[in-house]
Amino acid sequence: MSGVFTKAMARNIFYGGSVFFFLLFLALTFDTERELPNRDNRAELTESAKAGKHIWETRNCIGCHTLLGEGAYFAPELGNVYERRGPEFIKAWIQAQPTGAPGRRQMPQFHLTDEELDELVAFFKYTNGINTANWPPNIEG
Amino acid sequence: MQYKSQAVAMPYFIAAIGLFVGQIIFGLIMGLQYIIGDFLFPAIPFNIARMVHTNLLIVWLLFGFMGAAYYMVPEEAETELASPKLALGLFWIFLVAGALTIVGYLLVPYETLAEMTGNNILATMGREFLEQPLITKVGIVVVVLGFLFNISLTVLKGRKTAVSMVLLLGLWGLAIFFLFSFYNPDNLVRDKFYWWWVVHLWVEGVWELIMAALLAFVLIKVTGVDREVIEKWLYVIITLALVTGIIGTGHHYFWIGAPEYWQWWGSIFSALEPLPFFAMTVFAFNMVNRRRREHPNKAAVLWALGTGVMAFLGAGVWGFLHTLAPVNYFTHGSQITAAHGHMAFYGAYVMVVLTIISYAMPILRGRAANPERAQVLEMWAFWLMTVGMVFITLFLTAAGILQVWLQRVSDTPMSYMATQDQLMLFYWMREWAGVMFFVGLLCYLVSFFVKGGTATPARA
Amino acid sequence: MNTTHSPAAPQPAHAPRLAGDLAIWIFILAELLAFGVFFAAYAFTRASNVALFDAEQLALSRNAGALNTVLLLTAGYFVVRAVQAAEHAADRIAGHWLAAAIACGTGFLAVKMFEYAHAFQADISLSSSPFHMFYLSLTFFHFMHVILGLVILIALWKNVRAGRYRLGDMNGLETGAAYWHMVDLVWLVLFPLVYVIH
Amino acid sequence: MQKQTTPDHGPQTHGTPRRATFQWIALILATLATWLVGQTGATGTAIVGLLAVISIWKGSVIILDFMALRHGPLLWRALILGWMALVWAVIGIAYWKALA
Repeated sequence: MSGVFTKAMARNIFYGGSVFFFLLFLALTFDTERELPNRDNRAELTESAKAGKHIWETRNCIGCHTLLGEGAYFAPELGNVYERRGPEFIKAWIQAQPTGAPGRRQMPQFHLTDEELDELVAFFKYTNGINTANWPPNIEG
Repeated sequence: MQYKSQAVAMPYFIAAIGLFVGQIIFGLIMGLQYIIGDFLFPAIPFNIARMVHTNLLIVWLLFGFMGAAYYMVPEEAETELASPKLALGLFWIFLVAGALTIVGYLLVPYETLAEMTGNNILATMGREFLEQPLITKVGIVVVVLGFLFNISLTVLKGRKTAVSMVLLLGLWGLAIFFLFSFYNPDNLVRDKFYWWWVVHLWVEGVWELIMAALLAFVLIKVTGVDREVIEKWLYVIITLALVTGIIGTGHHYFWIGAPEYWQWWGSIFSALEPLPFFAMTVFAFNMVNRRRREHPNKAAVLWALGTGVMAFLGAGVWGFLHTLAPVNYFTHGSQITAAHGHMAFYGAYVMVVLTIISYAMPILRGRAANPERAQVLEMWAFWLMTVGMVFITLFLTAAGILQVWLQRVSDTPMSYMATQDQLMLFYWMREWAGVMFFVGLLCYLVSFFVKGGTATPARA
Repeated sequence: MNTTHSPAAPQPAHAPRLAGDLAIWIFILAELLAFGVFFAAYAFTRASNVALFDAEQLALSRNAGALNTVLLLTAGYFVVRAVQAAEHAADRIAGHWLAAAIACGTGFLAVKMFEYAHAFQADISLSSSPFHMFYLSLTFFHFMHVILGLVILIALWKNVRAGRYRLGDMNGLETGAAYWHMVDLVWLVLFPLVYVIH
Repeated sequence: MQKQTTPDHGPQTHGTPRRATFQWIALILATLATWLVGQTGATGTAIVGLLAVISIWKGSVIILDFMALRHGPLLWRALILGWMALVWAVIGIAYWKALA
């Protein structure tokens, strides 16, 4: 095939193309930030829910569960657990762990106070209200 | 070895392999926990095992990248490393910090670890892959900056090749995007949105630059093909990688609360993400076919070709399988994701690091290539690990398809745990494939100690 | 894969020759693929929202779209004239043609900005409807390509004035020109598809 | 690296100014035709077919002459022309699906 192929041109295209697509990505990010208030349920992001997120993080819940589909795949999705199980069940469940049933997957006991349990539930209530484009496909997550 | 200071790469490679072994052991533990739920509970709960598994992976790949850079850059720049002492010092800091972090995960309850390490000052922990305590994160930044300083200075004072420029760019990008791990907004959607700036822009962005640079370097060395040819294809491939990969981030924004146009942007650009991997495979085979010398290190050539193929399969094909939004709607966060993650990480990053180790280690030990018998064993290790990983991926994919079917597609969806009970056969098969992988890894370790009479003397 | 020629082996006079660097052609192909998939996505999404797409398309300004087509085609023509002039070593004239092309490209951006200003006043955004999503995504993606194309044309203009290109050493100019024509080509599909066909 | 130079080629690669000017005028006229169709609001399979043909013809002028692929390697000419044909084929299928 007849033609020219130079390293200098390939390099220029690499730099130009990368900058171009990164700028495009930034533009879309800018629009996303503008649009998020309509979707991210920030109204329910209360102090209590924020504290709940902190509890979620410091117990490394993501190491077993998914949240909006991201995390580990060892235990159920919790983004919609508020709707699936309701606040009282969630609290009772966490307090009852581990089940100790032989051969079954075990969740550790985290010794959360009543207040902390309420905060965690507030966090789940908040995540449950995020507009996830109708994901998961059904209540089972 | 052309430059004395390249020797600092050796401890990095050894540490990488050591941590790799640890990663696989924890992988096997988790595989068993999937089946026998209370295995090792409460001593090592699943979430701790997983954290150790993934964090060890990240850390050993970083060791591998750094070792690769310390080995490659002096040779590319045709000058000694700016400061071998700094490189060695940072090695020990990184190793001790990494080991302490892992020990902390295993011995201290996570919430206590968080309190002890300043997570209440700046909360960054408890997010997938970014579980490291604040001080570890700061440590990573310090080590990487010191490393970049050292490497950049070396490049600046010497010859500037495309390979070293691309490598440097990838490593700087790695450092810059890691800074987003310190940003943890309360708003979960924004948290997740920018979390991907670390995770996706690493593995489907700047790490691909590192990977391509490593591969290009080894190909130049083992094939003897004109550097000019390899370097211009290097640029073309990484252009494709970033053109598709940057906007491809959108495939993570489908269901986390981000605007819905990401379903289109993400699907379209990530559908093109197999292109760079395909180009890389074609490129690797083409260069080897056009080789101008028979390099005595057959094992390194095998690893290089394997990287191309497995990266294409794992990142390209398995990524494409579930990247389109209508498919991902059902597969998001299922075992299919796990299948893709395993083969992509192995094919792209594990294998490229093993490629450079395979090429460089014999030279660091004073010979152009290992004795025949050692190479044969290393190739056995290649096949056992690679085939093992293919099976892990296939079984996880099967588990994922069944899971999606029972739990998401069905008119009468089963609960998560009830579904899991149906997948046990596949989880058993996955565990056995994992054992196969581990046997391959043991062969790999042994191959370093096999002696034989026919070692090829070093050329330089 | 290597396409380097030995100067000692001259090509026959009419051997096929790719005008522009192979690297840009690979890039062009990748870009065309991205646009192509985007067009297909538009067309099929429209197929399941025909009424909405037709109604909202009607609100677009076909005059602005057609004017922009003329501006892009004219810019493309000027770029061709610039390349032809450079082939004959008429650097000053080539520079003028390129300047004219840059002016047309800038005109395109101006028209597009008017269109966007109008759209934003009407509260049209990427999230306001599937049609608006595609309309803004496709045109904005293309808009950014025009900007990049203009940056390239400006670089070419400076080089041409410096007498950088000669017959037999036209790679830079032909490469930039090929990219500009790609931007043009994409618009030739985009305009009828998004503005006219209903 | 040896200096890479484009092999010698005649000025015919990029055609003559005269030819380019005629093509440009034709392209503008074709654009006016598309615009007119838009103004009348006419629609239907025949109209969409006409618009597709106009677009493909305009594209082929850009591809063959402006991009100089007429004198380029067959592979690249086929790839880019093929892209144009494929895109319109897909649009056609989608339009037909919308009618159904």
